[in-house]
Amino acid sequence: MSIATAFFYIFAVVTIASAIMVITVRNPVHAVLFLILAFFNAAGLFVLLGAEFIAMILVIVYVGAVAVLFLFVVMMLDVDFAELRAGYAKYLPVGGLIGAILLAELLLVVSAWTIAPESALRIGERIPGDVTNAEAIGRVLYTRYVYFFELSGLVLLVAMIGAIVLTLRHREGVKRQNIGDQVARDRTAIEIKKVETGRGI
Amino acid sequence: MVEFWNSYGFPLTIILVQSLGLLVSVLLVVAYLLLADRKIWAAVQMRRGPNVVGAYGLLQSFADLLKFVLKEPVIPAGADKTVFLMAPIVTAVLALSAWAVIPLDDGWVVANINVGILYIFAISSLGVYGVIMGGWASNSKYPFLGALRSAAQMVSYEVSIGFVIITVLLCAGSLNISEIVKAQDTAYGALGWYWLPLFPMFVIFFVSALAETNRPPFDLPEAESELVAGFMVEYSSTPYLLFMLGEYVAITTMCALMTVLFLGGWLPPVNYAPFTWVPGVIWFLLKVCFAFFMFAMVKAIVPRYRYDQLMRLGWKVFLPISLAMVVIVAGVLQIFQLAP
Amino acid sequence: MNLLLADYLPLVIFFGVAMFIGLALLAAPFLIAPNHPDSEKVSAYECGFPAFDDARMKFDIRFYLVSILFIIFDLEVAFLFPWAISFKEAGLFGFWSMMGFLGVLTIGFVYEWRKGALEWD
Amino acid sequence: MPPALAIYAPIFPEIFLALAAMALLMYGVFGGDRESEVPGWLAVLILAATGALVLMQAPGAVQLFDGAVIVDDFARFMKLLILGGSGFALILSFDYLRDAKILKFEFPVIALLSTVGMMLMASANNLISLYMALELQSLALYVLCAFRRDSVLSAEAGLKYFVLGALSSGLLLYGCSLVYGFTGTMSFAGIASVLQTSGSNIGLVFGLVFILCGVAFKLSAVPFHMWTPDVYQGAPTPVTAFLAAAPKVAAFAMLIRLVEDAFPAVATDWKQIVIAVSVGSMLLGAFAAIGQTNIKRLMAYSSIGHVGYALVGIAAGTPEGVKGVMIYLAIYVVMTLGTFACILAMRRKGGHVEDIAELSGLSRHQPMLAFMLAMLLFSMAGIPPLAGFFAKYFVFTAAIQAGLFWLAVLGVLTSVVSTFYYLAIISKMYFQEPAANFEPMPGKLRFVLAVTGVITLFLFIPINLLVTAAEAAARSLF
Repeated sequence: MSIATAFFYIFAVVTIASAIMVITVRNPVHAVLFLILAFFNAAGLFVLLGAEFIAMILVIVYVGAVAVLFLFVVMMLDVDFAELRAGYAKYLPVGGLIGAILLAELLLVVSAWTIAPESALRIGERIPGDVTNAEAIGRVLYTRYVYFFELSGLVLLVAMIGAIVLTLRHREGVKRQNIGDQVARDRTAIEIKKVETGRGI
Repeated sequence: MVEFWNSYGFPLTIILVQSLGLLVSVLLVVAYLLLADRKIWAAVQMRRGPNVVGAYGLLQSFADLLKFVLKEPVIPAGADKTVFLMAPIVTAVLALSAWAVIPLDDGWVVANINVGILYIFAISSLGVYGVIMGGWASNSKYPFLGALRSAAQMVSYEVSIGFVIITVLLCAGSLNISEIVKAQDTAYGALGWYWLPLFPMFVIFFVSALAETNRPPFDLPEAESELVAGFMVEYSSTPYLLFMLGEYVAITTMCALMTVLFLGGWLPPVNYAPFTWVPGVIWFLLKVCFAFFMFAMVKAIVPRYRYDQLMRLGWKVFLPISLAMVVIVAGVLQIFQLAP
Repeated sequence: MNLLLADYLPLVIFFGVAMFIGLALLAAPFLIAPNHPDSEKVSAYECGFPAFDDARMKFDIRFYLVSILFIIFDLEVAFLFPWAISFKEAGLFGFWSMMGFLGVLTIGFVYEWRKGALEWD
Repeated sequence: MPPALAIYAPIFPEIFLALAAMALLMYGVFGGDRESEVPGWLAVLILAATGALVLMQAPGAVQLFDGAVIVDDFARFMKLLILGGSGFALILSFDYLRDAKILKFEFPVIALLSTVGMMLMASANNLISLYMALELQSLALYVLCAFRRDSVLSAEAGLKYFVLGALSSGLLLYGCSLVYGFTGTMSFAGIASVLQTSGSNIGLVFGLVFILCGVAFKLSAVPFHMWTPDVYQGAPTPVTAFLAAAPKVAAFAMLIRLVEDAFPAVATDWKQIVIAVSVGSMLLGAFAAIGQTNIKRLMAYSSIGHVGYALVGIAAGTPEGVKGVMIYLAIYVVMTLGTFACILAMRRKGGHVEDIAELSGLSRHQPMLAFMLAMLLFSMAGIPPLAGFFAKYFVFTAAIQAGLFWLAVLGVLTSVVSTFYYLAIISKMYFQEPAANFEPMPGKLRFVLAVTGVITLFLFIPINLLVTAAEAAARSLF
């Protein structure tokens, strides 16, 4: 077994184990921390696939940004955990059944899975040998796939507007600092004294 | 067996030795930078600073280390013990692991990965976790407030750091840190490094690095006049030491990053002898020390920001300027066909 | 083992060594330092008072807003990385498509600014 | 570089709409943040202009962006419907928003961006463009549902819609990845040709199932309808109207193109699923609506039922079926908007009311409103010669032609059942003691009600126009 294979199994097992922990631990903060662990291992799996750029972006965006927001939210929640657990027990049979069905289906799929033999040939753009995959992405994302790129810009715009519309509230009666006014103040308002080193005033 | 040794054991041992060597030297450098920080601060305030342990206080940091190790570790009763102890580890280990991709000289790098700069960006964006975890796990008010402040602050300046890195990448054309340094190797020596053509970004990077590492004047997460010691209130002994260590290693990393991105890494400032005789690692070290000196002077000179001013600076000054600079740099490169 | 992974192995080892140093430092005082906790020592610090109420409280929604905006801008930066390094290959078309993208997000940014979402009060 | 840009002419309407939405955002934010109807009316104008741009395009199919987007007669037909639905829903919104003190310029901006997403859904010719357009549309709709953020119900509606919508997007994406894994391509044409040569496979079928599950969520078809009543009830009423009209059209457009262009080779597989979903939706729409007391909830169940009827046309899988669905959707949009104009007119001093009992004796106070509402409800039930009859007629005949006789019969039977609860409302309006009178109906609602009412009543005269247009559009798919 090569080192890469060993790492694959380590990452895969830890990813799945921490994903299970995410939904089973009592404390939501711990759940988010396990989620972060899962992201990390997923990033490791991406590296093993050679997709180092995606791996790093996964860490930067999901761990560095999205999970911070999650943590913010759960840290400050006043949730009655006992009550949540009660619901958990109530829905366990139904949820478990659906989960079991999905798992069975997936097993069925995996066992009967054959990739169409010629499908590998059809993959549109291959990464040229001497180019890192970040650069390879750059070569197509902004030209050939410009439509998706611009569309994601629009999606981000909607997210921005939505976040502000739904969460922004202005407090009344707040006096804000106006830097421009301060800087533009008349020089006579203050007295500037040259203090020599070591003397004091 | 011999074959196994040749194909796996030997390279692994080399890497292990390299890693250990680099880590120990980073820690040693940090120990003296810490001393330098205190000395510079003291000098600005016309004090002597630490001068008792060893000649000129040279062994002060090691005495501190010993003392931390011998102190009683206190874990608050209401704390979430696992997370409480994990927080300092996360801070310190993340800060240290950034060094794996920083080249000290041409080829002197533990892991020469293609996406080195992204790796550093990722690691520095994770720095916020140690603070949040510590603040939350303490189950105490001051740490919690400190953690919140710190998270919002680090996150705000991260964006401008990202844009700054983008402008450098536009000029260098690679995500590999060694390549970025090599791209600055021109006939003009120090004038060809990116600090000059990208001077506004250099300034923004420097200030954002201060904010990102919670250094004064942006040390609001641990503003002692308001929050006692912020997220570190409940920490003692080596958990506290690890936080401090992590903070200083992160500062050193930022200095190293500044060196690599703007100050030409290991390159000599003048491309002629005798400058070219000096080993690159010395130049690298000198530049890091210079950057750190600036960090220390800012700490000594500038008063602390207020929180609203801090957020304003990040979102309303740095973000638009750095965004505009990305466009300008790209435009110039496009118009004059300068892209690498 | 392929070349790309060979670059990452040192990273993992480096991480392991750093972890070892950190854990060793963390464990040291628990082994050698005195350890006599008492109820005062392990209570939360609140300027000498016993803690009034739970330390974890609901907080200003502004903190959420900041982190949501951060996610959006972070994604924007993530889109810029491949563009920056393949600037030449993407050509004029790539340049303008990125300008379009940045334009859309700049409009969002202007909106935020004018709405006062960037003010901290 | 006009010549270079000219190749993008087929999606100029979408580009124009997106740019105009951004311009409107800037107008709103710089023109002072006060409550005003101006941005809303501008948005209506923009939608009309976009519609004109769509109409100006030459017939025929054009593919863009490496085949990610296709603009053909089918897409144009659906886009016009979407634009019309969005525009009239916006006209309905002003008075309600003013009463609820949420008359903000963001509302039309988000609605416009959502419309961009819907139009692109109708043009999606590739799994990624399908997904991204869908996300643009849905994200905007989540925000609109929670737009009245001081109301717990509205926030709950937004959250429910968001959580379930995200789940369905996940299912859809998972299905897409399975399909991509099997076929190695994202484009519809590519998938179709692979299936043509290498036949079906269990992995692909599961991918198809997951995709259809995701789409069924967006369509609110049984068994993925759970969110519909709560969201319809909780969302601000104009948002409900918006939600009930244009997004349904877009989701249908997307579904039709997906199954007809990408999966013709596995038609038996998806037809089974569509039939099952259709039967479930028709039955639930007919029976679950009976006990409802809230008119918005009732509309939710009614829309589930309508989705079921429209799916009958897709199940047929023939050009006639697609034509039927298109006619159905056109008429459905008109009827829904008309009915919501009536619902929005249910307004007293204390604010809007949503209880069906409040309609009692409406015919005494406002005979015209009562008559219109009665006609619209009759039309929904499918009573000839109202528009709703033709809608059902064309789908059911298509089903019979395709050999799905029993499905058509079931459709007729459930229509009869649904007539029951429509009639209950009508009898309340005409034969019960009057409740207190409503406020007079605002002019904008009158306008929408007049337009939709006239179409509903007199569509039988120019019905051939609609049929020819739908036929031509449907032909472009086959």
